[in-house]
Amino acid sequence: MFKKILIANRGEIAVRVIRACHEMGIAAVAVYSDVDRASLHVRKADEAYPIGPAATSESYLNIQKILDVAERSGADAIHPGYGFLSENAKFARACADAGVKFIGPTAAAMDAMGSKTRARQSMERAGVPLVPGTSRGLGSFEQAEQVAARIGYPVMLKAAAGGGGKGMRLVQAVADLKSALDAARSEAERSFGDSEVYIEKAIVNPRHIEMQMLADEHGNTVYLGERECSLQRRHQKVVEEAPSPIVDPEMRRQMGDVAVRVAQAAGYTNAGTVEFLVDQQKNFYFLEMNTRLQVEHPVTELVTGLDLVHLQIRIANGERLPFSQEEVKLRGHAIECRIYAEDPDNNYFPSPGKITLLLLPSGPGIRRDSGMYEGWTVPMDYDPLLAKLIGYGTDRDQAIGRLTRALNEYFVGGIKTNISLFRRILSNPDFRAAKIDTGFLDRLLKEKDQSKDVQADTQTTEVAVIAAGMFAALGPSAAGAGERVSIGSADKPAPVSNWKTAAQREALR
Amino acid sequence: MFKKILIANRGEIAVRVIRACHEMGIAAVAVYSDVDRASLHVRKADEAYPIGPAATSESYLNIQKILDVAERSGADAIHPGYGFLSENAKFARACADAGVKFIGPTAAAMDAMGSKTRARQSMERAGVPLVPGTSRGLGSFEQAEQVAARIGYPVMLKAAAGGGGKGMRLVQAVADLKSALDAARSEAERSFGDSEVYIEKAIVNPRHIEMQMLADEHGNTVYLGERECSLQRRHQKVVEEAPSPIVDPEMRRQMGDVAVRVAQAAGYTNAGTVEFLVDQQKNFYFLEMNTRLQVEHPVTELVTGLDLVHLQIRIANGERLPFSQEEVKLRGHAIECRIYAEDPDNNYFPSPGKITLLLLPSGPGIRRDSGMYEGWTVPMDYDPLLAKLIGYGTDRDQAIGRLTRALNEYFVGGIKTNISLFRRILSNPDFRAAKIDTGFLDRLLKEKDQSKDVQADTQTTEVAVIAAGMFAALGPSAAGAGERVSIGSADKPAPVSNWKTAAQREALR
Amino acid sequence: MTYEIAIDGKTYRLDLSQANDCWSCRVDGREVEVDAVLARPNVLSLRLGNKAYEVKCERVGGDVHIWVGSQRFAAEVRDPRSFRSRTRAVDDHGPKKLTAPMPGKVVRILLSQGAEVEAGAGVLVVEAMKMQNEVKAPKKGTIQKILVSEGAAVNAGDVLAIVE
Amino acid sequence: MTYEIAIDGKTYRLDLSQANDCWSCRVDGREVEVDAVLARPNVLSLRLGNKAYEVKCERVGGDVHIWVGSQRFAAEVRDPRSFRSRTRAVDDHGPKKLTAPMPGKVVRILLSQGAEVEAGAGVLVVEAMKMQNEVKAPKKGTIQKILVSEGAAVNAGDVLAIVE
Repeated sequence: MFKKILIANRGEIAVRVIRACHEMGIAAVAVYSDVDRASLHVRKADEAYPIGPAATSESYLNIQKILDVAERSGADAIHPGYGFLSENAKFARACADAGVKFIGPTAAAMDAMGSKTRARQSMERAGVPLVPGTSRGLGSFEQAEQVAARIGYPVMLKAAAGGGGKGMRLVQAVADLKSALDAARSEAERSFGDSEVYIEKAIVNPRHIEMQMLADEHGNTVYLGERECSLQRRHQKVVEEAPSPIVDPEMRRQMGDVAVRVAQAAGYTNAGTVEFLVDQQKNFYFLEMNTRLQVEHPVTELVTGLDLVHLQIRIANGERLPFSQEEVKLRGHAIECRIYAEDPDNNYFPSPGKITLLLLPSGPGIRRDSGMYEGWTVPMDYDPLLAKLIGYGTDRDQAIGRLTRALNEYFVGGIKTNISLFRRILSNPDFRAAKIDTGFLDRLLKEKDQSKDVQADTQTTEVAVIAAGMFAALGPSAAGAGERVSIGSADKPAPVSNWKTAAQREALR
Repeated sequence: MFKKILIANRGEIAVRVIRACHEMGIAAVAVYSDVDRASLHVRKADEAYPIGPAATSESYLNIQKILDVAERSGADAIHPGYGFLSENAKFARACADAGVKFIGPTAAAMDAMGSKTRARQSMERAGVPLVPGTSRGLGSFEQAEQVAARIGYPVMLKAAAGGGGKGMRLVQAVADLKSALDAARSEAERSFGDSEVYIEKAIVNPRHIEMQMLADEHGNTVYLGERECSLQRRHQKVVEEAPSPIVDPEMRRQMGDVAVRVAQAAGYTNAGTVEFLVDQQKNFYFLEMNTRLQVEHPVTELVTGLDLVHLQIRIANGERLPFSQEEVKLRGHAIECRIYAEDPDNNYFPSPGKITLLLLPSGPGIRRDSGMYEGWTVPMDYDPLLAKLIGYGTDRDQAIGRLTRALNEYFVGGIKTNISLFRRILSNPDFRAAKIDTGFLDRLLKEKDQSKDVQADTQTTEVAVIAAGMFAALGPSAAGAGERVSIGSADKPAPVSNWKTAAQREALR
Repeated sequence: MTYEIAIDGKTYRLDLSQANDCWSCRVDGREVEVDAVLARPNVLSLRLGNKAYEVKCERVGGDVHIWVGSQRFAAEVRDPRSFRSRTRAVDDHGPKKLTAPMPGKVVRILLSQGAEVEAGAGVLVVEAMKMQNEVKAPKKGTIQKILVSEGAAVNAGDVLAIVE
Repeated sequence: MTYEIAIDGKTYRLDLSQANDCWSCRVDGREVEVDAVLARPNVLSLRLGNKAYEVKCERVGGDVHIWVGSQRFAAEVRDPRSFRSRTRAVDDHGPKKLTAPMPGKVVRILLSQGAEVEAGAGVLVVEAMKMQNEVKAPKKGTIQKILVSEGAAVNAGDVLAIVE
């Protein structure tokens, strides 16, 4: 087994991988940029190396600096987490050249999946169902016009090198095609340095469902069931769950078999995810393959009882998968909320800053994967993901109940977070009935937040009034805890009172 | 469904039950004694009622006060937790008389199981395997002598009304029998107001394995698999796990069938646990039935995927068990550590006091059920259980790895805890090989703690030295966080430095 | 102690007083039975009658937010005997300030000083956490002043420009 | 700043000094490259070379415990320029104090003032959390003084009796 693993990432996923290392008796090496010195992953690592300024190109995306740290620390493997260098074939190749094991697929498999058009071509050959469209970049506007006419509107234009919604355009009619094509091309060029754009039939109100894969280096490939990821905002997932409420065992087997074909066609090893679009008739179409651990991997871990990071490390270590497809058993239901530093009252724009108070949920069925702590200042330089809160239950209702309870316990003070959004989603009747698609969240956000119209009841407002006065009297430095600060007329006298201090300050005025 | 449940308990189990209520949309009513006003269960409840002074007889054990609160609050059910009134048939009866549902078995079932001798008699009739001995209280010393001679030494004397090791005596030879019998009787009289003592063959180095039961009010009884509870100190469980490493499916089925017979013979409803002693040949003998939720119920929840408190509430509400015996599937392995406020350097004596710093573990496979928070003063008046840390894994090794990792993350400052004991247990080769019995922990504690002999390595000591100086310079009020306090010569200058404050204070001297 | 506390557009008068180590509380003159324990700094466990509440206090800049459970209240606390916390005068006419909606970096300035601007038109772009946020003119007018330059780091609430 | 720090029976001299916002650190005169961030009050994230440590500080009564990861060190910190933290003189002869091993209640006093006592014999019983703890005589001698009465609440470290 590896003796030491370098984690080329930050935030909650770096902490997640460090934990896996420690659980397996492996030393964990952290890297950090200047603004991340106080980050949790540095605190939790066995070794930590500075790798430069906040800008990712000079730190977390800098291949040479990461490999230098690998050499200096004597790490024998690198876990890339997600994002950053995790899907960078050049990095995987550089690791191989440097003699350090990259915990992920081979560079060749990444290459095969990295370009959406090339992936489409090879999937077409492997007999994988694809959304009707071109598997090659569009040559001219005329070609785009012909293909769109053939497959029928609405169509979707997509950047071949794309991701995260960049370089994507939905086109409802031929009149809009030209300008959309130009816009998609220039956005693709700007975002990825590659203007290649292809065309697909747009699926109306699709679900986004993905299949988790594992493949060892001895030719064994299994699927671990699907995740429902239809709740998205700006093409970013917000809530994910496993299993999907609309997938039954037979559909799961069919999607799983296709996903295995996809992985095998790419010569895939380690953990990966095959994404599908599912239309309202439950037809599913291959979308793309993510050649890394997903943010939402915990929901799969909870319903399968497996640890994907442990398995990634074991596979990279050359071990065989310790179970067969038949031994994978799904049980219960899991839902993940991505807690972001975002301001719900300001269009969910990022809200970095100092966390002044942090109350943490725990208890039955609650998993918390977090990169934050009380007193930490969330830097403004990176993705605003603070933590993931995952609820598990015997069934979907219980998972929702537990998650709602835990969200009510969670308090992040000092910065804005999207915790209130999850309360809104989890209490929505359509969500509870599992009537969701990729447009669900945009529609929900366009509606007025009902909860804001509800006038707080008189007693709750009174509590707020009294507490506001008490906090003012206690002052910002109220450091005492667990002591009685005030007592109504009915009870016995309190032995100690923080109010004394307040009263003394008062007397001094 | 119930609208409002009163929780007649405190500490982690009160918080556990409040959470279940909230998950099910039920309001939770807390009760608290004078020293528990600042306790976590009061913070988390929807309503909270003071019930008197610290002494349990005047608060948590006072049936009339609890029922008064039930009436005043309009609670339609009472959850007793474990301990306190949970196995008190008189309380169950008083609840019934007051028209409030007691969430637990009927008073009659409690009575049947409350006396160990009466339970033995009814189990004998039901054909349940018992440790050889008497099923009635011993009349005379002569009778004791005869029975002991028949079943063979060593023998165990036990109080009929007993529990927690009180009124128990191990007798190795006839010469010790008289004094042991007198001592057991007077201890039983003192502890339980009942001097009845019976005799059993003492099983050498037994395992303590118990079977979790659920029975609804419609005659359906199921078992949810066993828990291995052999790790005990002073007859109190310290570490529990599920499943037991020595129980295979066939043995589980046999124990489960016996446990179902036990429960049915007692007309049992709701959650209960049948305890067995298991000898080295894996023969199992009925020990007693605990007519309540156990402290260690979370390990069963993790391996079955069920929520026992939800199910208790549903059963009390008159619902049918929502699954059959065949649908109960065990998966993975779970281990629980009971975190106590105890001083490992002072023979594990209680260590109440103020928690000045609390760092909490989380992440994959970790469940934390806790009644403590930073700033809380642990009262000296109750059981020292602070929290339970439960690790789940695909297999026992992974559960141990995750739990060890989480124990290393857990930090409780200001009071002493037994966290270091769990590190010692989990790293012990015999524990890792699952070679455990009820004498394991006493033997371990008699050994010298190897870890204390290991001289801290030079660098770690140097870190302690430097940190001690830094903390001294920062002073006890060091409130800044996330800021660089010192930089070695190699790195760039730090933008902000708390050391400035220290330097200023320094200059003022 | 007496406070004037404004919440949700309504102002309450709160009297907190002490006698024999017992505190009593009056809201708009009406006596309220209240029992409070400071569980941690900024966290009160409060009982009003027998209802239990976990109340959190968040001070962000000059704002005080009181969270009762998961419900947030923006509170303005005035101590009638002091001038410290008097409400700032609200001025709906004259020059308007454009403030940073979040901490971040000014990545683009779209209009220069003296330019005409429509209400809602973008004036500057602030970036944080890979997200760009256009700061828009609150009214039609002229850019009187740009107070930051491209590349500048700003905090939430910093004044970036003035339109009049 | 210079400190004398005693850990595990050994005393170290620690120099911490500042230059240009950079701090340097010398242990017994040897320069050590160290980088520290106060993550929270009483929690340091410390790098020594490239090794990373989470260090916690616990102050219980007069004692300072430093936890490096899960390893605990009892530290005594002396500031040579002040008299504040001088070690208390250790006196192995003469009267010995019996102190409470934990906060609790004195439930029984087993011996009265003036009684003879053997080393290890129980003198008082302190109870907390349903557990009773016998406080034993540290040496053979006479009970010079009992400082508490039955029923008294005591804190850990409180002197309960003196044997001489």
